[in-house]
Amino acid sequence: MIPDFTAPLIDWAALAPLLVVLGAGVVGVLVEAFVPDAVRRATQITLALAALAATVVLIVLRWGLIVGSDGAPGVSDVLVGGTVMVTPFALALQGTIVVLAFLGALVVADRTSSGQDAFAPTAAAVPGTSYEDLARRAGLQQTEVYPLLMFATGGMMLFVATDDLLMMFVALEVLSLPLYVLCATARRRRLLSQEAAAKYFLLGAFASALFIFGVALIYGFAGTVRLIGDEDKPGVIRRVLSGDAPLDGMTVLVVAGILLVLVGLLFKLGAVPFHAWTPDVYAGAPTPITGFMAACTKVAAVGALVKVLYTLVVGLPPEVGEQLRTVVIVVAILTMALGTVVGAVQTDIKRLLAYSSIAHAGFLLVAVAGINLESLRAVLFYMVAYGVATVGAFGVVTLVRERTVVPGRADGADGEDGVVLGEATHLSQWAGLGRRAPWLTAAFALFLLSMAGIPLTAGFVAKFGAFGAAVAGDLWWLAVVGVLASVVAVFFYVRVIVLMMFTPPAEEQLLAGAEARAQEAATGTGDEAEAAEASSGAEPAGGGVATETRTEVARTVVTVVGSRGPAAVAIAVCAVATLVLGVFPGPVLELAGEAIKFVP
Amino acid sequence: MTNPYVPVLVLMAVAAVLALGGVAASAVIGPKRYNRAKLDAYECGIEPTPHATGGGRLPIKYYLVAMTFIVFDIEVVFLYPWAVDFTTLATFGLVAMLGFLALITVPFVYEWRRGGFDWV
Amino acid sequence: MENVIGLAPWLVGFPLLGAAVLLLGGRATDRWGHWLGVAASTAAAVTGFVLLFAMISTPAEERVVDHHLWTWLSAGGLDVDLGVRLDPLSMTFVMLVTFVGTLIHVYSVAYMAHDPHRRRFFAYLNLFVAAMLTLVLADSYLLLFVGWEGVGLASYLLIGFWDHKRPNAVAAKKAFVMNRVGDMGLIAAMALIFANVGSVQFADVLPAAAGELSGVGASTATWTAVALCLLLAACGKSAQFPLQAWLGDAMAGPTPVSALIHAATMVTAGVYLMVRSAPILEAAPTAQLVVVCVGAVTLIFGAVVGCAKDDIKKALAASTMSQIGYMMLAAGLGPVGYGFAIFHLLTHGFFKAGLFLGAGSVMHGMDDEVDMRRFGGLSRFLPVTWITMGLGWLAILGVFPFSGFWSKDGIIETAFVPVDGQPWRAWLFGSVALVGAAITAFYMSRLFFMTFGGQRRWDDDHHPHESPALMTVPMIILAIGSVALGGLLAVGGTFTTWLEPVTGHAEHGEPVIPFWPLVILTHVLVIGAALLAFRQYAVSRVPVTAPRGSLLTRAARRDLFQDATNETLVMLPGQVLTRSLVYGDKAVVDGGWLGLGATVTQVGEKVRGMQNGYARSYAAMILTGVLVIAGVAGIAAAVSQ
Amino acid sequence: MEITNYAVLACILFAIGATTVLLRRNAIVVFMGVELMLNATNLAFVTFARVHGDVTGQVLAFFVMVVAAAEVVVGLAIIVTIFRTRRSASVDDVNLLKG
Repeated sequence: MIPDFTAPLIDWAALAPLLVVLGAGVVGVLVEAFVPDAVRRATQITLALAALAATVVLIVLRWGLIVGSDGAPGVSDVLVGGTVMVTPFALALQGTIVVLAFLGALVVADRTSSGQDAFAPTAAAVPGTSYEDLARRAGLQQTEVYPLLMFATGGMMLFVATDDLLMMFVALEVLSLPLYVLCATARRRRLLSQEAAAKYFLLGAFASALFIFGVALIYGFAGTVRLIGDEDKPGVIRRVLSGDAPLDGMTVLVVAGILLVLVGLLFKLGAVPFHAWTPDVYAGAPTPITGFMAACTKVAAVGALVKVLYTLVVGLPPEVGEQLRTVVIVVAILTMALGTVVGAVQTDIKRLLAYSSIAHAGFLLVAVAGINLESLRAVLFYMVAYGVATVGAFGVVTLVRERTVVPGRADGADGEDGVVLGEATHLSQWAGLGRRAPWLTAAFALFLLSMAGIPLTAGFVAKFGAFGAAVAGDLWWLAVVGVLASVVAVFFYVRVIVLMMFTPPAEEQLLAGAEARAQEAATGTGDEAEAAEASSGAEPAGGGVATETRTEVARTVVTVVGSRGPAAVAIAVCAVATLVLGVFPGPVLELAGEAIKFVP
Repeated sequence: MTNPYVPVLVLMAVAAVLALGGVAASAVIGPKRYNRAKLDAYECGIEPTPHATGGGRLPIKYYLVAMTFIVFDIEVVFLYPWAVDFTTLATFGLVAMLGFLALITVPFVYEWRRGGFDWV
Repeated sequence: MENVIGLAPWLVGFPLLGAAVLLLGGRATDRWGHWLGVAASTAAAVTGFVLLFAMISTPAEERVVDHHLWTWLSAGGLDVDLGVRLDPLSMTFVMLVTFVGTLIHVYSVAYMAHDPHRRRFFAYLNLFVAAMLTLVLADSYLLLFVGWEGVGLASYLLIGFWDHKRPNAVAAKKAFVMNRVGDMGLIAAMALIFANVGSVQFADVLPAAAGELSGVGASTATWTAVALCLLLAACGKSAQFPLQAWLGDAMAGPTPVSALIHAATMVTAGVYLMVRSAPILEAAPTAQLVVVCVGAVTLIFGAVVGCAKDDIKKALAASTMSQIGYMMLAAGLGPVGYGFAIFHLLTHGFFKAGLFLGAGSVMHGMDDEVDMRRFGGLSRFLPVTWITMGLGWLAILGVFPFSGFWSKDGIIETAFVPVDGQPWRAWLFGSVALVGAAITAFYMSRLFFMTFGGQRRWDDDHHPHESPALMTVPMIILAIGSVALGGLLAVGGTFTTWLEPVTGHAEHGEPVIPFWPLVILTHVLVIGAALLAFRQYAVSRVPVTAPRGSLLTRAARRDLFQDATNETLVMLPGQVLTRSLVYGDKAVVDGGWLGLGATVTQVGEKVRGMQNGYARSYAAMILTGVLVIAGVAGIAAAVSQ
Repeated sequence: MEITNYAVLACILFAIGATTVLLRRNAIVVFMGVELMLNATNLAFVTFARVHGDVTGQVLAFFVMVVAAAEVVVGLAIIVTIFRTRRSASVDDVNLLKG
């Protein structure tokens, strides 16, 4: 059936970064199988971090080769017969993903001074059962997290480095499936975590089904799923232009296909109206995973999106390009508006950051809508700036916790007693954090300022570049809309900063927070509610449970747990990067400029 | 006898005879001593869940088995086309497939070590 | 020059590092923090000297060096480069800021010895030095603006340093707000410049204004607008009419701050801005005239106010205002004036800082008493302060051969030179400068005699005593500067020649009154005014409570009604406007400014309802989204056809 | 039989799958809807492969099948976990996160 088969040439050296990460995932699974419990966690962490670090090195080496060579013979960016295409741009995206994944993994690895990581001892156990208790007491650990992280990272790296829509689909699944699982593994607030996973999974599967159907339509039209292709096997754009697509003339087929593919990408990016999963999943997932997901997935999604769009809009007939561009503009405006407006009324820090990420997706789309080399560059820088701020911000969130107060010390004094519970995510609990943990608060404020785009932070340079890209694409009015949205966005970031730094954590504040939490608990959000729920025979928490919970909640105070090192390192690196990129963005901008030299 | 489809027809006939014959034979000559356990729904040897939710639909536990099944089922999807074109794909195909099988083994090993196959 | 230019960023780096360590180090640095502050400032001063010697040993035409540091932003058509411009002008400022700054740091070690927040004070001082050096070293208006805001911030923090006292906090806020008004001018100027020249680098803008670049440039009207915006900025920062009201209140800050920021350096930044932007001014003669007028008005204004103030620091503040008026006047006179403007700025920096430190020393000895009516006869108790302030007094009077003579007489003389053959301008501004000198002599002598001369007027619970050496040594050094610096730099026109690479060479025209008669006339007026003050405040008794005084005195005491004017002209209409808006049409306000947050919140709450938690409705949203974008694409296709 | 009928059938199946996702409450049935969408895609791939006379489409279908299987594994695991906690597989019951 295959008349003449020639084995594709495989440039193993060029594939090395990808293989190291995925290989580390495979080895991680074997580690799970064979390494004894006592050293398993240490082994997994070492393996994961070493693999990511090695990948960074490999990417840097490869960068020198393909950017420095100026297209020297023997150095090709088309690998495995075109299935993988590591252009400088893709390589830059990969590098960003891996570096952010490294920082994210550091946060994941931190057990904090409470001695527990963010993951359930056995995620499969039913919350509140004796089996779960047993697992907790036995000190079981869910170290599968690390191989899953590796697979997700590998999937993201492949996602941005392929010209082949099918491979993109496979990569999409390789990156998504581990994330679905990771979302379900939170140690506390298990119900929320599971819910997040279920929603993410169902919607993600739905979106990827739309994506692959789009691929099917494109295949039906063009007879290929490669976008650019090469001389022997021309891709979609070549076939459309040369008019030798099998179903030439049925343009509606290819446009519908491309739109569906875009939907899949916009879903991952969290753009309105495909954003609905974002707040729920970000809020429910274990916080370190949220940080990883928010940063790395977004890089992968927007990287793939900008690549596909740029290729198509430049390659296809102008009227098709104009249609696609209009779609992106409309989505960008919707996304910015919804992200900032709904973000402004959030009362939960994780949801707030989630809406912030939606808003950022909008700003990114402003850059993308420019559809020029400037937008590729702007997107690269924006992702670095946004990524470090996001990983850092969620890293800070992991350290702000609730703690039970031992009866008799209900004054909420800063005693070291009491059990550290989950994260104190309600905004009212963050009031006056500045006094309790000045450094942490300063770092968090810095990340928020960067997200708000205040000068001398990375976010400012990033937004500047993004809007500049839109202007370069003759979309100055879109840039104006973007600036307006940024102004509104500043409002909700500053609100949090003011809350942390200038609002005293007064007693009434504490009570108000407890009240709010009790309210939430009545609807079952808190882990206390969860405990209550599990004990009261798995009935969804009703009024009776709520009163019970109220007394319980009132006896918790907010505490800041110390990092065991990794998370602190990650937060510090992110903070320094945010500042340095704000003051000396030159080198990174230059790198980004080199990444777009050979398009795309 | 040169028609290539004749062996296929023969094969199908044999299969049909065996399948139908087996059922028929057991119905005719098998002993008919029923008890409660035998009248219950056959659920892979596991005790049936008393209250099936959703009005007699399958209890969700069985999806667990389904998951394990699928892991091993899916490799065939790739093995089959490879087998068809084994000769053309030559060494490259062989090596690639060996790699694929090695990877498939990894989750198998994981599941085995983690007690995934400790049915009883 | 080229081999040491790399040191220039360290001028900013040292104090910035000092400020960072002191602010971030927290209480751990309390014990030695002030010495770190001194060290940082000294390091900057030493660096400044190295650069100065390098510059002196370079031929004059190679003394303007632009040193590119890094490209901050490069996006679209805008490249924002950050770099340092080192030339005789910025060098002068560097030396003034670091040298006087270091002296004042040393002085503050003793002055603030009993303040629990001394470390914070030094952190702010270091921050100020760093920002001020950024301002003067900047090679673009943008970076200058960064420094401009930085000194504003430091000034705000230091005026309100003792912010537990309400008036201090109010004064800080007042200074901040008035400075913001000026900053608007700078921002507007930058926007105009960028729109017309396409760059905010001095290296691009100034030649364009001078008409040396073909193809780039703007009309005279544009340059006039730019120059007036810059003037607004300068007025805000340098307390010139009509934005002068904050300076008097700014005296609420610790005295070393008044000496460094509100006398010697920051308030002169406006003059720096004018001289730096000289080609722009020259391209806009109308604006130049406005600058001169502003200078002249402020000069007289400050002098009159100074005559009536009984608060020693406020009197000095009024004097500062008036002296800066001289500088502005000179800066507006064109190339002949620049040299004298900067020269007077330099000498003024020395003698005014010395006078302020002396005032601080008096306050130190008098338990923070500032009312001069309660001083008197202090010369016996504070001999060093008396002598150093006396030398400063002679300098500011402009008596030969003290520093002030060389610079101020230069300005008066230049003011008498007709511009564009218009003798009325020469007569007008010359006379103003001359009268100003006489009033200056009066109020400064009044200050001096009320403090040191006459009878003691303080209670027995005051025990005046001389300050420690840490305070007197800086005062002595500044006094030496007040005596000798002017003559040293003026002989043979050393200083004006030194500035020529920046300001260009200008031939001095013939003043309408010849040189020697003018000098003699000035001295006669000055000495006469001083004698008048002597008779009134040293010989006759000075009442402890101020007499009601004439209308003018009363007006001058109230700063010639500047606050009242501001309140009537700006604050009141603003308040009426806002109130009428609030009461008259609440909806407008709700919908507009104040309502922005509320509106966002309301809309947010509504839209939030879409996020109902049901996965199926999310899926429906996705599917709807697919249809929507398909519709959008369809419409786009239909429109394009 | 006209080849386009297959394409139309694929679209119909896809639509049925999408509708299932929107209308059914049971998480497993919702998921079956997604599977139906994927299989409709497979049908489309194979149909177009036939139209183009090209085996690529069939290969693509294989890949989609594998991915679908992997999705089944992960999806069912998640749904089973939730079921065991809540004794309900209704997607409308997982509704704590909202706003």
